[in-house]
Amino acid sequence: MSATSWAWLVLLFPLLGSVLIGLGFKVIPARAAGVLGTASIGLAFACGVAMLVNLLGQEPDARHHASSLWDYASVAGLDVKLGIYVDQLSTFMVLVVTGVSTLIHLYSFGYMRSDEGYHRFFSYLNFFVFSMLLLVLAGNFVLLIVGWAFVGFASYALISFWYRRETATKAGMKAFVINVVGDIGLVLATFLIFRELGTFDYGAVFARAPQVFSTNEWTITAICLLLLVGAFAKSAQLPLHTWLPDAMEGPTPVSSLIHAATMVTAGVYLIARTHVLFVLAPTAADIAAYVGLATLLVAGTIAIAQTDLKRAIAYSTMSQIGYMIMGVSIGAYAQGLFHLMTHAFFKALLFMAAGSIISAMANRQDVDRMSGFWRAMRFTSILFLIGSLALAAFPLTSGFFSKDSILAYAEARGGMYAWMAVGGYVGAFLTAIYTFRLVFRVLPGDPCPEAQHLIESGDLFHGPAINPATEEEEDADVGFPGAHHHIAEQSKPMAVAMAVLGFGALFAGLIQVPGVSDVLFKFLDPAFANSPLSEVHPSVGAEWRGLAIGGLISILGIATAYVLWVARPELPARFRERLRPVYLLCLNKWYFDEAIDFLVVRPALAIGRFANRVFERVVVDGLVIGTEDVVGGGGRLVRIVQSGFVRGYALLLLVGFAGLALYFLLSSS
Amino acid sequence: MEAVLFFLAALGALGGAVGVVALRSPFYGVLALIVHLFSLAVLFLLLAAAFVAAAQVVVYAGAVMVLYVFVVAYVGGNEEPELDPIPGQRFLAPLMGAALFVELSIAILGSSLLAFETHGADVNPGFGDPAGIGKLLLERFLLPFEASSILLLLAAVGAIVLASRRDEPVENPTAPASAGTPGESRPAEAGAVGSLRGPS
Amino acid sequence: MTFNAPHIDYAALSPVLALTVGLCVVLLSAVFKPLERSAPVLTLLTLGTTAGLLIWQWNDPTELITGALRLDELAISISLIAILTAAFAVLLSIGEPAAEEAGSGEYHALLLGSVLGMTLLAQATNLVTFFVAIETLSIPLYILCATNLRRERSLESGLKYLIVGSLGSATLLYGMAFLYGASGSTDFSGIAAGIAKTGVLGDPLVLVGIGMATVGLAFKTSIAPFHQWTPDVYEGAPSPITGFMAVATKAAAFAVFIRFFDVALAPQASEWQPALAVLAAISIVVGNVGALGQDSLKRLLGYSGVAQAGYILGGLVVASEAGVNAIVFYLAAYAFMNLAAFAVVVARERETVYGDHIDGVRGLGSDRPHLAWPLTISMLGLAGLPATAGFIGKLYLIEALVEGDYTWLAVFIAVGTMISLAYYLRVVAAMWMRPGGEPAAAPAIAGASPEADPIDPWAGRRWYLVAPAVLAAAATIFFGVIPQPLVEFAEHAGSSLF
Amino acid sequence: MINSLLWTPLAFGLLGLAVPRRWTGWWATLGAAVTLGIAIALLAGFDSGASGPQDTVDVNWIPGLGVDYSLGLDGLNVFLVLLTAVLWTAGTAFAAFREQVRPHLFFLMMLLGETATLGAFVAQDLLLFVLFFDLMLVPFYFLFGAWGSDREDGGPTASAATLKMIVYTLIGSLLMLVAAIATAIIAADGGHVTFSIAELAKHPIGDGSQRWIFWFFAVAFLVKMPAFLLHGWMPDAYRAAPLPALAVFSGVLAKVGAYGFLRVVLPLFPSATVEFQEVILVIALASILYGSVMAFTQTNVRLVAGYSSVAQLGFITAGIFALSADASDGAVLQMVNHGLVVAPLFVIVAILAERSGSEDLREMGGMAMKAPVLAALFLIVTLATLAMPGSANFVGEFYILNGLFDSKIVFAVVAISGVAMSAYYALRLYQRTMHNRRPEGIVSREIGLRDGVVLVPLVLCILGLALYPQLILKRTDDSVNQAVAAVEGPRPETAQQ
Amino acid sequence: MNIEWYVVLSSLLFAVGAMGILLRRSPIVILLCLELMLNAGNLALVAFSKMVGNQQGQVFAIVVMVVAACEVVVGLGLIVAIFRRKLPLDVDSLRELRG
Repeated sequence: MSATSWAWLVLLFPLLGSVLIGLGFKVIPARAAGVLGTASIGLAFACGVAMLVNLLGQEPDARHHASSLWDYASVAGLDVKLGIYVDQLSTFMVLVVTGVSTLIHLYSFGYMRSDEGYHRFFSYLNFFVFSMLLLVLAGNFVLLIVGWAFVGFASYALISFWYRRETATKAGMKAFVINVVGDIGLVLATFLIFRELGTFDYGAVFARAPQVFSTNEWTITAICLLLLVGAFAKSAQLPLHTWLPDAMEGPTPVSSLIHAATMVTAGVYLIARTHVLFVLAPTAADIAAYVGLATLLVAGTIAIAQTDLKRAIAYSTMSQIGYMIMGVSIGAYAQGLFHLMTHAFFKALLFMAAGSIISAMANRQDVDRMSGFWRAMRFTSILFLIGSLALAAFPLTSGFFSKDSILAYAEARGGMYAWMAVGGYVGAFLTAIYTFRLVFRVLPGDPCPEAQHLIESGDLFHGPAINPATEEEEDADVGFPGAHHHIAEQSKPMAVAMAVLGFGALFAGLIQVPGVSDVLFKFLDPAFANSPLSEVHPSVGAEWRGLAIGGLISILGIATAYVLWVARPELPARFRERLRPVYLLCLNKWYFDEAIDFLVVRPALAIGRFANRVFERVVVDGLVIGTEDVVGGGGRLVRIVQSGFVRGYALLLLVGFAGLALYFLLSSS
Repeated sequence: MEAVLFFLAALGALGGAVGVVALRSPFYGVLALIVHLFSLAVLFLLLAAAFVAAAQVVVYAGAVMVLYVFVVAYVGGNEEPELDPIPGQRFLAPLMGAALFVELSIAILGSSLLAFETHGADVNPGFGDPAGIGKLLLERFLLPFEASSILLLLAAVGAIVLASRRDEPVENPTAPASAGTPGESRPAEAGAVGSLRGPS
Repeated sequence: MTFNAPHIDYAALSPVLALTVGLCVVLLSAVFKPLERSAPVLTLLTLGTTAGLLIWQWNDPTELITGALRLDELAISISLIAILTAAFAVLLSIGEPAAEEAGSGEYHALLLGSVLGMTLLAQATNLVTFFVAIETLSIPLYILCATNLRRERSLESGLKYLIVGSLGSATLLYGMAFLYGASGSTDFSGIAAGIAKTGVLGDPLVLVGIGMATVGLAFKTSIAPFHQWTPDVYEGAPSPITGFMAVATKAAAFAVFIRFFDVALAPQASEWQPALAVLAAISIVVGNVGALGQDSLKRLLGYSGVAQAGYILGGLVVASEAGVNAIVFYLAAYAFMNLAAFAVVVARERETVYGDHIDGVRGLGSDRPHLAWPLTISMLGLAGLPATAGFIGKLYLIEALVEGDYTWLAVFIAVGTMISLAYYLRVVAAMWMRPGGEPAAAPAIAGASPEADPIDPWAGRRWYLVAPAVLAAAATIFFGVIPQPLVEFAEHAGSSLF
Repeated sequence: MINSLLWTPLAFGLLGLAVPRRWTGWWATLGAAVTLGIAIALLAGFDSGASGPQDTVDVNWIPGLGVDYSLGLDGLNVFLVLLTAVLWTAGTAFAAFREQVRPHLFFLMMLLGETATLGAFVAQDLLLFVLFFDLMLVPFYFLFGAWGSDREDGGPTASAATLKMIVYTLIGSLLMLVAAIATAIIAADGGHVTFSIAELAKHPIGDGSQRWIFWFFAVAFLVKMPAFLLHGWMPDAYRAAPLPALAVFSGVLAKVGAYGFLRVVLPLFPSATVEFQEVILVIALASILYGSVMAFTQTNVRLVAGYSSVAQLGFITAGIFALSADASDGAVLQMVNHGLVVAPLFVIVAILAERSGSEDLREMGGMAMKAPVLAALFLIVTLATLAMPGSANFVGEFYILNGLFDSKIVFAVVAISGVAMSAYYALRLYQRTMHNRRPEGIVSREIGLRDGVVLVPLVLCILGLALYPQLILKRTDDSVNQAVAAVEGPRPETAQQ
Repeated sequence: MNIEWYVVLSSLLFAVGAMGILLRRSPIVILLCLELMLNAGNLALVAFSKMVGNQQGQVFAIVVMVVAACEVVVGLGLIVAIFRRKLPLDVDSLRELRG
């Protein structure tokens, strides 16, 4: 079987799972639905592996194939087929997506067990995986847009999964609309591409682009910038990131799968996929890089100030993706994707652990209320620690290698890119600090009441159902947390999933150690061979120097965190006093929400209200009423003249006659 | 000679006409009309229309006017009140009359028809005598002639229908003794209907 | 002295003779009381015979009695319309209080007299005939309007009609005098020849004469601003008579309008066309806006009649064969649509206390569908909605107008039609979209005034009221879907003039 | 064949008068279903390769006036005919499931409406088109007026609102009548007058006449849609209308306007079309933006749908007046899509109103709780409404905007912002009704079988088209090319006459 | 005398009659004024018939007289009927029909 047919299977299974679970929600028992959902993704992963094997069996340069099922919409010069494109890049993405998804499905199998929307959840989740796979396998821009929008919808559906929560539905709406903005960018880019190249097909586009466009001409730059709009919206880069923190309204597995491991990295994939175009538009590429850099720094500062566990992690996600975006747009394609993979592992893990803790906290997410879980939940705490280490790029963890490979490349490319590397290291320092702030808050210390309750009674604390965002009572039938929550300690599937990911988070970096192993890059590089930037290679020495700096910084950061939150807990408060403006800035997420609300939402609604209250009444109805008045007035006049006085009639008759006679006299010769 | 006659007759006709319009009592109006008709007859004679003149005198001044007189006598020559209820009518009416006259005479005097300036075609003495007219009526205009007879018949029937004693309001079964004047009946009806009218 | 009687083609004259004879017979029936009840039957017989004879005469045009009449398809078709209308009026008059008032015999005799006037008018080709005919048409109508002697309004309408009508005919006469003076002839053809002469053409005398003739005819066809008698007389007159007047008078008057202007005054067409166009526009506007606030159905139909006359006049403005076809077609369609409406009005007038008030048809849709449908169809037809003869008629008119380069007038028709929807559909809405039911206050009103006619609770089911309504409505739909027969009918009329 | 398609509904409607009250609805549904069958048969026999109309009927109707009774199917109308048949079947069934007062009249009018609408689509004679175009209003006047609901808030009554609608829409169509006749006569130029669209298209009339005639037609069509500034009749009429009728009305009748542009205006008045392209595009954009803005501030469910249609029709118009084949392809596709979307939307509105006893968004919410199936169906419809990529609606808009992008890039960029807004108002509609807390007195009941059999097929149609929009595009393309041939690209020489 | 004079006179009479209709309110007098107008027409007819030298105008005039007589008869009948109906003989008071 060829790679493409495997790819079709990869697409088929999740879709099948989603549809089956969706349709059979009445007949299929809950457990079976979970099994079905997880199995379908597992199969997809298997097919992905088969695909990889198949590819490895071929020449490195021949490892790309296109295949299409039927004409989707092909008339009048447009040609849109239902086609896929398989190469190293898509294979790699497929593997990451399906792999992580499988584990997270497994985790959800336990975590969501007592939720009333169990079927719905798995149906959505499978649908998401399908969409994500469609996104990465799509063979032309139109299909890419389809997958792009599907994941957007899936994320919407899952964010507002607990749809009785106003906050959840609002967050969902926000995510969706911002994503649509991204879609529009993508669509416009596609239009422009078609206008210039006359095709939507990847192969054709990437083949023709270099001949058609000269470097940095406005069209190609415009195309790339529009693509970036899409990428930023999906990957929560400034200024289109505001939806991501709110997206944490969704169930934790969702946060871990969609808003950490896979979907949000779509932007990275997009830039990598269209690198040919970006190479032609260096300006756009640099802009992307700067935005990535800015995002990673800003997100870092915000993360330090957040007290909501999941949101804090969400901001860390933003900043990590900042690294990847920066990477792929300066040419460190393989490195960026490498980081994408490791990040998928440790961030998913981190969220899982966080979810487990939040369950123990009866759905409260405020880190200031947490402490002492090291004693209460050992397993969870260990994996939380592992995740944090990897995130903080602690030496020899996966994050350590991947992140620094990007920075090393930047350094190697030199010039301003070197300064980007510096920025990256600053970001790394921040990362270490906020990550371990969380760790030091949650794990050590005397158990908080919930943790205490867990230690003593061995089962979970049950508070009233409250909305973590607003701290207010939920109405009972919101579904979650249902009968009771689930933590890794008490649920095999969760534990297994976390363990596997923990392993990945620790050791996945080893497949790509400078001078030692070069598995990943060797596989990926041919896909980027057509980019001049892929020639740039930091020397092994340089890389190790970078690694050393990186390790140092991360340890330094962890130490700082230790000082601030364990050794001298009063310091943060004092800083808060001292640097109040800065603190507020970070606490309020640099006021992005407010800005957007002020610049976009309010005006739109104001216009709407104006149209509704004024324009519709005055102008539109005015047209009607005005006419009515004129005609009605005429009618009244006629009725007044119709006075009932026969002599009046006679008068009018003679007046008419006089008029007529006058006319005829005038027209007479 | 002819001119004198014309002016006298014209004065008479005009005077009669003005009298009809101006005199307050219908009875005098009728008398004024008779004057008018007679003077017209004279004019007809001047225009060599003997038969028409004769008919004028006989039919009009004779039969029709008598009819008028009878009716006036029957209904009584009630004088109409001074005040005109229609705003502006009093001023507009003379204006209209003047306008009509001006326009018509412009048309006439402005006309370039040569025959106007003449006494008209000089005609043989037989012109307009009963024989000629009768011949025309029985040959050329047979149909209008017959038709007008039917018209007369219809008018007579109509007069009978309208003026016959067949129904006095008091004999009207549906109307009780309180056969109110119509003036009060309409508001009642209108009011009733109005009250029944749905909101529309 | 010798006088040789003119040659008379009795075959061609037969319709007129039939009418005359019938008239006399009916009149005699009035004298012998026992026979009086048969007056309607006799009238219908007469009308039937006349119609038959007219159809028999459907052939090449023939001059009659030294150019007094011309029996051609135009005349025949118009006369047929008039006769049809009269027949309907006879049916609607069964049980009509006015007929009892006047005496059935006289009533029907007058009706026939008016029809006679119309047939003559339709054939008239001579000023004298023209004038006599138009009076023969009008005078019986003055009387008939007033025949419901118990109703003040009936009398009022009669008097108003008489006064304004006579004023109109006086003006007409004066205009005729001018034209006679200018052309030296009373025959239409003679006039045409006379005024076509150089020196006469465009002479103020001629033109003002035309102006006065226009006034007289515009009055009869109720063209604004000579329309003011229309609403009052329509409302005041007995409903069957109103129905008869609304259609037949218009038809006959338009027939002579066409003949007089397209034959006698053709040489001056370029002068009178714009004038007539303006008049048409005015009456379209006046009629339509005037009808807006009316609660009396008859009054509403009166104003709508003014507007419709405006539309029809458009066909005359273009002075073309197509225009005449359009007029004849529209008149036929208009006859059906109006008669359906009036039949329903008569029925409701007799069975409710509302008279012809629009409340009288409230909820008709559920109470009396067999009346509601005809009225609905007629309203939609008058509004010119598709699948009714009215639509085709408007189509015909507009096509004629556009061909004659009077597109702006066509636009006026369109705009007028839009306005007209507001009142036509108001009636429809009253029937289908309002709850029906008799008013509680009904007994209080009945007989309270000496004018109220007795109420006949079964009027809504009388065959002689329902049948005409249904037939007319059916015809309206039929000729809206299969117009070709009517179109050919109209085309014959047109071809006979040009 | 095409005759039976056209007259079957009316025939059933008239025969239905004889059917006992209880069965009228079903009889009518049967009629609509039979029509649907015929439509499908026609589509099956449709040869996408052949140029010009197929299974035509051509009879001299009024030779005296040059009016022919000529019908025919081509790529432009075949799917609109199918859409009509589908929606009417659904609408009639939906009505049949519910108790109707005076059912005989109701269903007669429904079916008369179908015949009229089908007539407007299949007419190949300009005047016949106008005739059916006007005739469509009559049944809906009765449906809206007599079965409509008067407003409690003192707004205009049903009959008043309906009157407004009729007068408003007839303004257009009567002027159109004049314009149509003028077209034929000017084209005939003294010769034999014909209204055959194909004939008229062969030799377009002079530019001067084209200008005003174009506007007479344009106004008629824009009012029907309705387009911005001419939509004054829409809010009241939509509030008043009975939902089954409204579903078909908004689903199909609005399209007739857009269809008219393609069928009549572009081929017959090419130079005027080119001349006024920007003006119409501006109106279209205004409709898109204004409709969207209104839609996301409305609280009445019907009006959200109503204004969203204004926006959608704006897209379609823009597509047609991009004057390029691909955009027009998209427009035709989008006509079908929008019909398929908006009709179920109104069905759902009816269902929701039954559950919440109100049509005000502010009084709804949380209805998904016990009604997952309903929620799912609604969700699909919503996504299609907001032209979710992957839905046929997206393909339609994609084609439209792509074509517009090629010809008038600025308009395209502005227009596309409507997409974002549509996302907002569509989702808002869904969330405010199905999600969030449930106010007191709102029952969350699963969709019943009777509504299911109406709704599910429609949703299946949406899904099917989403998978294979090519189905329509392929068959449409040729005819669209002919339609836009005169106006595409450089100003055609026919315009210089 | 020139024909003109007669015709002008007739037009004057016509105008006077018209004015009378506009001014007077007694139906009887209005009838009289109508007579005036018809007679004006007659005068014109006769004058023209003299002018063009054929008698058609005179015949016409005679027919007009008949017609006028008919109108008078009917008009007077109406007046009598109105009188019987005990309504005021004043055209201005007969205005139930209006608007």
